[in-house]
Amino acid sequence: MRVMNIEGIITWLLKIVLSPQVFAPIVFPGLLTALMVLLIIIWAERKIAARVQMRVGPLYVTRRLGGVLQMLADGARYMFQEFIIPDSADKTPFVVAPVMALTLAIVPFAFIPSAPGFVPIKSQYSLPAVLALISTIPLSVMLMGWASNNKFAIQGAVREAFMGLAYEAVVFLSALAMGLLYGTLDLEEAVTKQWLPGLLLNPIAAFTFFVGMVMSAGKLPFDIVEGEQEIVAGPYVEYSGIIFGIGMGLAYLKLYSLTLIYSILFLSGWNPVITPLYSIYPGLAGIFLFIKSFLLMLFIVFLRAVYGRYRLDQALRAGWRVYLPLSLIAVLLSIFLRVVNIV
Amino acid sequence: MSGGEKVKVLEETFTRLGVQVSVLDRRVRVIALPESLRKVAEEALSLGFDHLVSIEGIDWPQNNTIEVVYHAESYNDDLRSLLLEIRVRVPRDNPRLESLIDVWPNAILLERETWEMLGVVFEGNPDLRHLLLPPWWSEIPPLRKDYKVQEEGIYVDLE
Amino acid sequence: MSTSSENGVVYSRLIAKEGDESIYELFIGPQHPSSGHMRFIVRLEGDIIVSVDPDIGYVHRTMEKLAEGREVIKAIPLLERMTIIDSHNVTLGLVLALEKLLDVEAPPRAQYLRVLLSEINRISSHLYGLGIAGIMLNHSTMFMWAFGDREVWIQLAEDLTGARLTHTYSVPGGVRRDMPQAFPERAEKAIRYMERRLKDYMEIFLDNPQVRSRYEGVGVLKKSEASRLGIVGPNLRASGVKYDARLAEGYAAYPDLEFEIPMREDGDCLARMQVRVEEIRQSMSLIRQVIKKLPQGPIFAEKYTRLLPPAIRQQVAQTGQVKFPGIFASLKLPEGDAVSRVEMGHGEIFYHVTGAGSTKPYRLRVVTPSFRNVILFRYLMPGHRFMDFPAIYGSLDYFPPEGDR
Amino acid sequence: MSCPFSMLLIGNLDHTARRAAQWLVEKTPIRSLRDWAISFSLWPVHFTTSCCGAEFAAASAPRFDAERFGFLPFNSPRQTNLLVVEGTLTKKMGEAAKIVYDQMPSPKFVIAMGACAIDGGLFYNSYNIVRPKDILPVELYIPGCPPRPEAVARAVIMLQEKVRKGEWRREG
Repeated sequence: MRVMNIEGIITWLLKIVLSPQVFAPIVFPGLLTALMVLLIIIWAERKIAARVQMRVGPLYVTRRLGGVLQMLADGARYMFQEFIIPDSADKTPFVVAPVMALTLAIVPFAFIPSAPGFVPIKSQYSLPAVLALISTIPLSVMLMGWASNNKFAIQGAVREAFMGLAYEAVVFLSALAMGLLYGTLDLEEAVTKQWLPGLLLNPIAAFTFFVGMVMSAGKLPFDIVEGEQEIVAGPYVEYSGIIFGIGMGLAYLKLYSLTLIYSILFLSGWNPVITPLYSIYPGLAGIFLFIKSFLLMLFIVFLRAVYGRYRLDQALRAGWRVYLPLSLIAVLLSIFLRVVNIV
Repeated sequence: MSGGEKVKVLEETFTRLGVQVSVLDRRVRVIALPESLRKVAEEALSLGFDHLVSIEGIDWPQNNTIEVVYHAESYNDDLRSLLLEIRVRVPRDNPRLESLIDVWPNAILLERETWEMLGVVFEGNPDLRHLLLPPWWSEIPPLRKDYKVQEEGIYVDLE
Repeated sequence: MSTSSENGVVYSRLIAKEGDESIYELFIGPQHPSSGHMRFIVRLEGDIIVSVDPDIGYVHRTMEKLAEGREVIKAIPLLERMTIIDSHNVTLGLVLALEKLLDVEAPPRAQYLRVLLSEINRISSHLYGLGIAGIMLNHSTMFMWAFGDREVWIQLAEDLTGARLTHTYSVPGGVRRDMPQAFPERAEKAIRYMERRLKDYMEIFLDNPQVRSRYEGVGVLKKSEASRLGIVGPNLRASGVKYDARLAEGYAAYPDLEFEIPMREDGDCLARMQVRVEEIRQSMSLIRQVIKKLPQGPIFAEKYTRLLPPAIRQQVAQTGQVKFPGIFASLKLPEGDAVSRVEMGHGEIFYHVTGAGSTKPYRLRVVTPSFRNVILFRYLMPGHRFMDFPAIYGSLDYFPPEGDR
Repeated sequence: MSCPFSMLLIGNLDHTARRAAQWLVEKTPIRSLRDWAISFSLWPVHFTTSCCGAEFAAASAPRFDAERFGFLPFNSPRQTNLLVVEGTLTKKMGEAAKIVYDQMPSPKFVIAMGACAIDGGLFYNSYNIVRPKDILPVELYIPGCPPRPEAVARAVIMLQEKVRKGEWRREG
């Protein structure tokens, strides 16, 4: 092996850091932007809701910037707060479950491409892989509810199981409908096949995927899992300290990865690629993918100011009676479009 | 039937029952005995007083009795401005009365409160347990006159 | 054991026997986002509520015992703390009973001012109820809008009486403050603002399809059961019973003001909320009438102003702020008792004051509307789903400090 | 620790880690970050004790918006660090207040709101009243019956300054 001088090591390190396998999941659409999005979205949610409700929302944290660092203050407080493990709780799963949930929410970034040819793990089946990973999160939430051995937490876990049944099939069917339409299960190819945004090609699938996304992220009006008014905080009742911070951030991380998939499948991903930027460094070229999913998250978060909460059986009935047939129709529509080979 | 005749009808029905009846300003007062309480209650129910407003206990230590006052009310238009008041006296040391739950269902909570505050036992009330006071309340019922509360020591009563 | 009476009203259905695994018991405790300061022992079978046992008494501040130990005039600020959001209607009942005992009559201008403050308090109490009902569905916008607009009426009450919530405005013989000069314009501005806002409330809350699906057909209170259980207030009028203490008693200046009683037939949660919004409109029209028809004259009974030295009597007439004569410190209640019923925001409050010749009342009995509505939790909840519990609780507008006295 | 696996995971590692964390947190940069974070994220637990609750709700309503100070009423005691005793504490509610206070994680504060919470207020001679100062370590008292929402906002600001200066009770 030839002797590695300093520049060689630096360039080697730089090559590794900037390679798609590391840069995409860790920096751009991955972990760091996810945490940054977490801070901004929760702050934006409280500010939008406050603006709708004739008040100001978090402000004095950073007076001139309008209280942007509010979530940082909340997160840091959780960091330093005492982490209580109740005696009645089952110790190890009580601690492991939220960490497992967080990893399951972050792992999908390994499959999400952020620019043409810039994808961490190149595989023809990245769409089902991502959806499979996201659908395991309810299992860990159920484990959290079960491990904390508290009546409200068990109610929350049962509700998570019910809700899982309601939206899982809808999300899968509408995503696979798009896969059928594009003839490929690879997210990257799906974007190249979209000469017209998927939203216009198959609007039914877009609608059902959107509602399934709102249900799975537990955002209002399907805020049923941590129904504050019935079961205090659902599966997160017994959690305090940073583990509760993870639990609270989990819903937003799941929403972030789902909005990324939504913008890839339906809003033609990163399409207006900025060619000069692409030639310098492909990783950042997919900035439009991030902008679209960020705006989508802002809209979903705005629903909090408009809606109350549906009852559990209403959500289940809607999931099975309305959105499941709709997603089946979406599959038929995409089969028809495929036959007419519109794509 | 205007208010006036209605009052007269009430008066006759109750006097037939052999209880003392007097009419104040829009209030028909009936002084009943513990035995005739149920009859008066059923009569009032048939007249239209279909729910109770309050069961109140007044402690008269001077003549060693507790007076239980029932106020019944009705929502239909002619009886609306009238209020039926049934007064029953029970001995202070062992106050027992018949529960009127099957006549007036909303008496269930009112009886619990009177039992708790004055110690009047209502036989037949399915769950006579503490309603407002903490369950571990051990002293005598608080609304009795001999349950003393720290008086206002600021200035002497100007009697 | 399950016992039920013959006319269809089941009054105690404690079906669960010990050791019955299918029953899941939840304590919606004193610290719970949807129970306020009281506790419900809810028994569930799957998702269906089997029985609810309201365990009240967490805010039992022994009003009746304290009222027996203090001079009569001190009972007014004491009893006002039962329902601080609707404080004038609470004390008005006591003052009317005391006026019957002391046989003093408030002058007509004071009667009209009492109606004015009662209606302002009724609107702010209904807005408080709407806000709590909104947050029970996690509809935080409704909570914030209702509480924000409630500040408009609290500000109006503050201009009239000087205090945000605890006005102690009525005393036996009249009222303490006269209406300030700029009050009518400000009241007119508040009413116009509120009429516009009520349309927004209907859009975002009562006509919102999501809220409608949570409210329609939930917590239905039949007309017969409502009157049999002695339910009061908007919960009663929403079940089709046309009863209002203001008509039954005809106190203050209500007999010569026109207002109709909003009513609904179906008696579910939506009907209750609609009746409350309707009543806000009625109260606003009442305020307009009072401001238009306010008679001139004194605001305090002649019987007591006579006892004031002439200099102070002159000052009272000019400033419109009443000074109490010395006798108020030791008002002697004559033998006998008096009864009064007043229509509060939550319903009809009942007073029974027994005087025995001393300065302290011998026995002061008060039954508040929330105490009479508590029995609804036992009947209305069984049979519903667990997630209907906060919806029904919010729609009943139950205020625990008033229920526990 | 019954099962050996967790002994491996936690074992005496826990003791040394705890002491190291304690030492680190007490150093000024981390301590000031902690005090800044706690002061701007005072979440009161949803625990209305009595009629001052109306003014407490008005404090977080649009006109006196307390969320400007990061003051967000939250529903479960585990995730909050502030217990506001709003008004009279009856014996039954005193038990509940003690339990809720014990459930809250360690850097926690208690504000007693209203004259009744200071020394019984209007109900000083009632047989069913408990003084919060007898059962809870109270940090701040808000006078008034009921205190105006500005008084609640002022109490939050005073508590924030107290936390930032680090004078709050050091326990746990």
